[in-house]
Amino acid sequence: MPVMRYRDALNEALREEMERDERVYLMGEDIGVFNGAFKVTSGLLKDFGDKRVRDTPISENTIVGMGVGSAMLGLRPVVEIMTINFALLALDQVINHAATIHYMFGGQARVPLVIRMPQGAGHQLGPTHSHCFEAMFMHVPGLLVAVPSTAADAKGLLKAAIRDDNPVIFIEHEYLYGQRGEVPEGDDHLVEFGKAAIRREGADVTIVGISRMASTAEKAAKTLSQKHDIEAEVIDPRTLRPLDLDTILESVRKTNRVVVVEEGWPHGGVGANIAALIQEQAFDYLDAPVARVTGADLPMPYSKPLEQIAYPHEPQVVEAVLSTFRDL
Amino acid sequence: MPVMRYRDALNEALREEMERDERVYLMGEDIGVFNGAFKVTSGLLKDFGDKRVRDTPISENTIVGMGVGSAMLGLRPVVEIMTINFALLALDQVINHAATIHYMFGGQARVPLVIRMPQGAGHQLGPTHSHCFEAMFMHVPGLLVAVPSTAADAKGLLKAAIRDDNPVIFIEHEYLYGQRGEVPEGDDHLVEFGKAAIRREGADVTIVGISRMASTAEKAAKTLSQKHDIEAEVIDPRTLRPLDLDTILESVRKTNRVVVVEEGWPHGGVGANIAALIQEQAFDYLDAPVARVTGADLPMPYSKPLEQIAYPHEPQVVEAVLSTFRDL
Amino acid sequence: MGTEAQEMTNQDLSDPDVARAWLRSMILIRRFEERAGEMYAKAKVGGFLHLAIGEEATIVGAVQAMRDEDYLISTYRSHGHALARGANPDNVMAELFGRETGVSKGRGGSMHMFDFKNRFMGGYGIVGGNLPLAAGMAFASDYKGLDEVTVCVFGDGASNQGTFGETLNLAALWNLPIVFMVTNNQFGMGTALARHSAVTELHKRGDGFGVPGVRCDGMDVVDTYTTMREAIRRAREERQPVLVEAMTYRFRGHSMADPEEYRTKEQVAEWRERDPIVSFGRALVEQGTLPDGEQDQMDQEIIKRIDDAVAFADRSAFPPPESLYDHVYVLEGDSDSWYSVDERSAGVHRGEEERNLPASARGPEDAYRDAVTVAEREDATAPKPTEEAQGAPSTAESTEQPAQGGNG
Amino acid sequence: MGTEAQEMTNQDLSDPDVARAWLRSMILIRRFEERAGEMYAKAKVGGFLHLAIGEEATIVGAVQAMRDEDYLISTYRSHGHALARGANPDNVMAELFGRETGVSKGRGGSMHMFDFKNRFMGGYGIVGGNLPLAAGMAFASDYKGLDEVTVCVFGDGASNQGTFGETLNLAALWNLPIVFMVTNNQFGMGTALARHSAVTELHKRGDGFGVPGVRCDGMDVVDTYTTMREAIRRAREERQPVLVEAMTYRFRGHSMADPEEYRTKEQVAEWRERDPIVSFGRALVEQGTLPDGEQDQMDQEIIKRIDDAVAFADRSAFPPPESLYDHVYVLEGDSDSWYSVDERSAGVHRGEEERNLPASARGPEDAYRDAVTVAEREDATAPKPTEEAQGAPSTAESTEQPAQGGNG
Ligand SMILES: Cc1ncc(C[n+]2csc(CCOP(=O)(O)OP(=O)(O)O)c2C)c(N)n1
Ligand SMILES: Cc1ncc(C[n+]2csc(CCOP(=O)(O)OP(=O)(O)O)c2C)c(N)n1
Ligand SMILES: [Mg+2]
Ligand SMILES: [Mg+2]
Repeated sequence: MPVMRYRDALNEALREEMERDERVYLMGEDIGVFNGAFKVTSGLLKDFGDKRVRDTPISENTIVGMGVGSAMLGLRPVVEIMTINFALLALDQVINHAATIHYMFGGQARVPLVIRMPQGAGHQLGPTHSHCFEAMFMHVPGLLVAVPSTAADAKGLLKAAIRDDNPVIFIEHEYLYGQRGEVPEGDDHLVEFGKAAIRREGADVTIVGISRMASTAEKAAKTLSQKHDIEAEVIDPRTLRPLDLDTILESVRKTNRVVVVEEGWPHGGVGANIAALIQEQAFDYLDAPVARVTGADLPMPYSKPLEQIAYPHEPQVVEAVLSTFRDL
Repeated sequence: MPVMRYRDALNEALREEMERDERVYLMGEDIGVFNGAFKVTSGLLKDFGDKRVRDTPISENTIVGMGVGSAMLGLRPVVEIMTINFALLALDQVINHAATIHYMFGGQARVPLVIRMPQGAGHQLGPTHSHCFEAMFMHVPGLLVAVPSTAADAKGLLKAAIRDDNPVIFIEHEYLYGQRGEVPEGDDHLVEFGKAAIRREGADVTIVGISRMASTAEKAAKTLSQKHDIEAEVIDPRTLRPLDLDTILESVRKTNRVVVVEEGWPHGGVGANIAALIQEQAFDYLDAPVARVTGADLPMPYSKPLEQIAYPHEPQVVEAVLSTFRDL
Repeated sequence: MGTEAQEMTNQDLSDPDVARAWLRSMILIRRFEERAGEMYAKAKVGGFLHLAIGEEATIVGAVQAMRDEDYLISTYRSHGHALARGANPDNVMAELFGRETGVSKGRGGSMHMFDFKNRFMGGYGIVGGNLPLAAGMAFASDYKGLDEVTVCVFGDGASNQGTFGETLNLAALWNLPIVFMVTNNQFGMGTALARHSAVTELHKRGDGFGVPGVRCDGMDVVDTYTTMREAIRRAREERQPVLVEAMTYRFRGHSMADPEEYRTKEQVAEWRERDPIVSFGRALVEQGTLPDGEQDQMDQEIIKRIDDAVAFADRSAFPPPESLYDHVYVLEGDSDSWYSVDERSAGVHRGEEERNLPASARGPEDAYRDAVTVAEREDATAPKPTEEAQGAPSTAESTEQPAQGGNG
Repeated sequence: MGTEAQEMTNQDLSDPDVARAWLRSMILIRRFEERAGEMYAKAKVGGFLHLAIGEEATIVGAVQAMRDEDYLISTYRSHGHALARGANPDNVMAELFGRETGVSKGRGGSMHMFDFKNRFMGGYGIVGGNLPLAAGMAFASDYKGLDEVTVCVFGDGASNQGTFGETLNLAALWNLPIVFMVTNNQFGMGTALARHSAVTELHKRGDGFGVPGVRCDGMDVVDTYTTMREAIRRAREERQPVLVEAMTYRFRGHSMADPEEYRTKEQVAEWRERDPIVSFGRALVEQGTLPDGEQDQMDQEIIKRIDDAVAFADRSAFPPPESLYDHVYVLEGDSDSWYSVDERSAGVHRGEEERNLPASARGPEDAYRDAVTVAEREDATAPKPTEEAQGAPSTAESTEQPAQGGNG
């Protein structure tokens, strides 16, 4: 399989879907002439022209709303919000409009809209530019939420998102853009929403990793195997709505221990949600409480050493896994 | 103790704090001449004048931002967002500014701002006007979040919120405005943030009720006692940040069973968060999974009968409590 | 294109059929709104109810200037817009009643009407929220190379929302075929124009964003029509978005529970003198287009038509409980993962399985049955309450209703 | 009040001390920015780094027109604003280095400078986010009956944000003492003015909201000063908010990793011809206000001053790990409930207890120590890299950095 960067896999997905379907167009700040703040849309303006690749003013709420309106009339917009941090300005259009319209009008209108945006800490972007908001979007019925962690999933999920008739929040990760991975060849590589990936099999403990933390979880699993003789099963849910709870539960019924790792804030986070569901549905299988490893519960500091301790790394995941064995 | 409506208790709190402190001013849509969409600010324009009671244009993001800016210079603004549904438009100012500024500038600036707004379903206001967003605000470090469910708490918490030096999200409930309750006399009735109220003592099961659901939980507890011989302890956390987890845990260690009741959406809700924390901290005390009763996971339908089954009522709470006894 | 466009929307008012259609459309809105108010007082209609009484000329003038293939989008005050575009009064009333036969299947209610067939692209509850949607629709027409125009209606209060500047700029920048129509009824709820806008000539607000503005008399259906026709023409032919400010007034409160302390009885009376239906009817008679008396007859017919709509709504069924999760998602594949998680009670399940569950597993539905019983207790076709009662509907004011005094 | 106001901000440029102060302020910004860029190339500075090189006259002209008690608020491109208001270069540089001695204690970084003492009310990372804050500050001054004015600086791109229209309307409606200063450097990132704004004369954008506009030459510190002085006077004395559009240009990329494909080398060269420091210095010599050669000497002094700032920053400590949760909340009472919940690892605890926990209980701090080690590896006062290297800093372009190509 060809190896490519996460960023390039996304670019390929956009390219293929634009070729496949005239109704697909891109809209966002600096996605055209500038080739995208993170270069995901690189070259697309040149190849598809400015009818289909639209640079916009800095007006997040309106460009998302325009995406919704044009989707209602049958287009398939892919809106880029430069980073997830600016999506707060568009939340009214996302929640009260995109997520709601299909239901509110009794199924008459559809909103086949994709909102792409990267998130994540680690580059010293400080308190306003380092958010992870997957929990906030996952909370909202009517939305689909994807959190791809590999190049293959980035491509396959984005293609599936563009073909889906529901509004999709497509959350990329700034750290992952430069990461390489194998991507199946051909333009029919789709990843179905609601199918978790088992990144690694193991019988001793289940680690669920969200977004970038899926790869952190994999690293931790290797260390656990090498140093602690613990075989972890690593699950990447890939989408948070729909959520492949069944795959998670199946694993937990086998391992009886679970750690959820996420980069976002703990109160009301993805980990809390998965923990609640697991203990509801597999209470008798749990040998230890569902453990969480999350980002620190604070605005992200700029200073490098502080930032480094404010989001999870491999050692924290290892430690959390070990803690699930401790009290036996 | 005098009995008054929740709405009037809030009005009294505003009045007293405005009398007490010149720096307190009110700002919001139709809070003055119109006396407030829900009449909470009734009479205040007349009594305090238009310097301190400011009707604003319909510009949610800006009025919240102005609240932040003026708080940074020492005023103590109380901003009313007409209903929580419109707060999405202001989320950037709430999260990237109000919640962040104290931290981001290393403690040099403070944001003693209160944002008041009612939430809730039940009045057929349909998909855009029936939200419960406490989980969304609770997620954000830097904010305090209050969810008063009685007239006394409404008054005491609002007064405490206005005196607090942190930004406070003060979530009222549309249904509760007309409810009456006893309120301690005098202008020194304060309710400390982070102190849960035990609404009813009981040894068999703990029910945690959020916002209006605290009263639904109390009703359920009576039924449980009368019809099922189950004595429930009902806890109203009153504030979700800070969260009085200790009181909840103490109760759970006694009862070994717990149900969390909320009106909002389930994925990433308050119940999920509390469930995750309880099983983390009191795993060995649980005789059954932490159960949740939540609002339906959908945009709120307008049609009365549909709306009625889309948010929790007493029978659902009773049933959930019974389910925690079932598998023994 | 120019001439064709003019042909299609140039209407000759000396033609009695044309005059009749306009008048009928305005009266239909008026009578519908009045009856909706009555049904609200009877608690057949819930939620907020925003009536457009007094603003009929802005609606009919705009709609008559549009082609069938154009799109209209409005606010929470939009029963009239739906009707003027051709929605069936039965289904509009049924929506207010929360029935499955409603234009939005009972899910949307008064604030969220929709009729795709007639290209009425919806009423929206969030002030200023429909401007970006409208620009998106105009963009879609443009993208497809179609000749359609989108007309976006919003209030004076909405022009203070951030979306106003953002959307106007984008529309002008991208030459979108869109007309922004601000229905300046001079109040945003209880806040008078001069208390919410530094510049009260709202049509001047677009200049800085490249959207020229023009004002019309929104109490005069002909002036509104003429102004809108030209604006729509410019949007369609010159790809120049236009801002039309229609000066008007709402004769009733903002929504049903409104003590109207923010304006004087005299001001209301003054504007009622300029009733758009009365003055248009009078003009038609004076011009000899319509015979005296025809308006009354039309009125009677319309009242009967609305009686039928009420009866239709009243006998329509509520959406069944198992349909609760319909239309949250477009579910086409066979994904068996969890889209919605239902935690309404003990016995968690996937929301999208609601329809397939036995009633017992769906959890208790007492609340559903109770609501239906209450709704059926009173026959909506029984004698109507008095006009006074509607001004201060008993449900919201005189009983200890939770949302008492609620407005929005 | 009028005369006093004029006295306090009227500066006589034929006075060599005044001329020297202005020139020094501009050079200080220039040299600071250049050095900041170098430090970024050395990875002493992280995150995004937006330099104001070329825009110094807009900063100094504005600040010189302000009184000490006035407030200034800016964007993520605000090192210069902090310096011009009097912030100590040591602490500004230390902020870039992420040190405890930084103006925001290392928590904010380049985009989030703050200096309350000098009434520099912050740089803000969200485009358009500072306008409402500024209006709130002006409101506070007004509320307290004080004579202060707030100057709010933002970019041409920011004028497309919803907050622009919302805030201008409110400022005019409430007669707030505020000056909106749009630094029109003709690009929002890589998007040229005419590609993001339908009306490119941005000073005309305020008219529709009751805020008159005026344009000045932002490459000319005297013109900027004169225009701002009058705008500030109107805001202070007439309670009339004003929109000032300063025409300028940034000589460097938007932030450090910017290939600048959206503009031509010729355009950049043309504007560099109008360098605000060169032209102001030349004018002073020509007018005989400053002797030839004094500017060079000043420059050397300033370069030395900045060497010191770098040295200061480099020897300052990073915020200690136990301070992680400081300033999330103002904690004054003795509430022992959970404000923040720390789930960074096994062993949950309250965030606000971080300081009191033994290091072992706080969880592993390897990542902290590693970062400090890396930072200390290279001495920032060692010889500087070449100018070329800064244009395309190696950290962002040539290595496989995660945020490669990242911009915002
Ligand atoms: C974003 C938002 N803020 C507040 C409200 C509450 N609200 C509903 S209608 C209204 C007044 C709107 O006035 P205007 O735009 O003039 O329209 P009109 O009601 O006069 O037709 C307000 C404040 C809302 N629905 N949405
Ligand atoms: C709300 C928001 N959207 C997007 C961005 C990313 N971004 C940072 S600076 C910038 C360009 C701003 O241009 P302008 O306002 O002209 O200021 P300049 O950078 O030219 O000084 C953009 C799009 C942001 N920080 N905030
Ligand atoms: Mg109005
Ligand atoms: Mg710019």
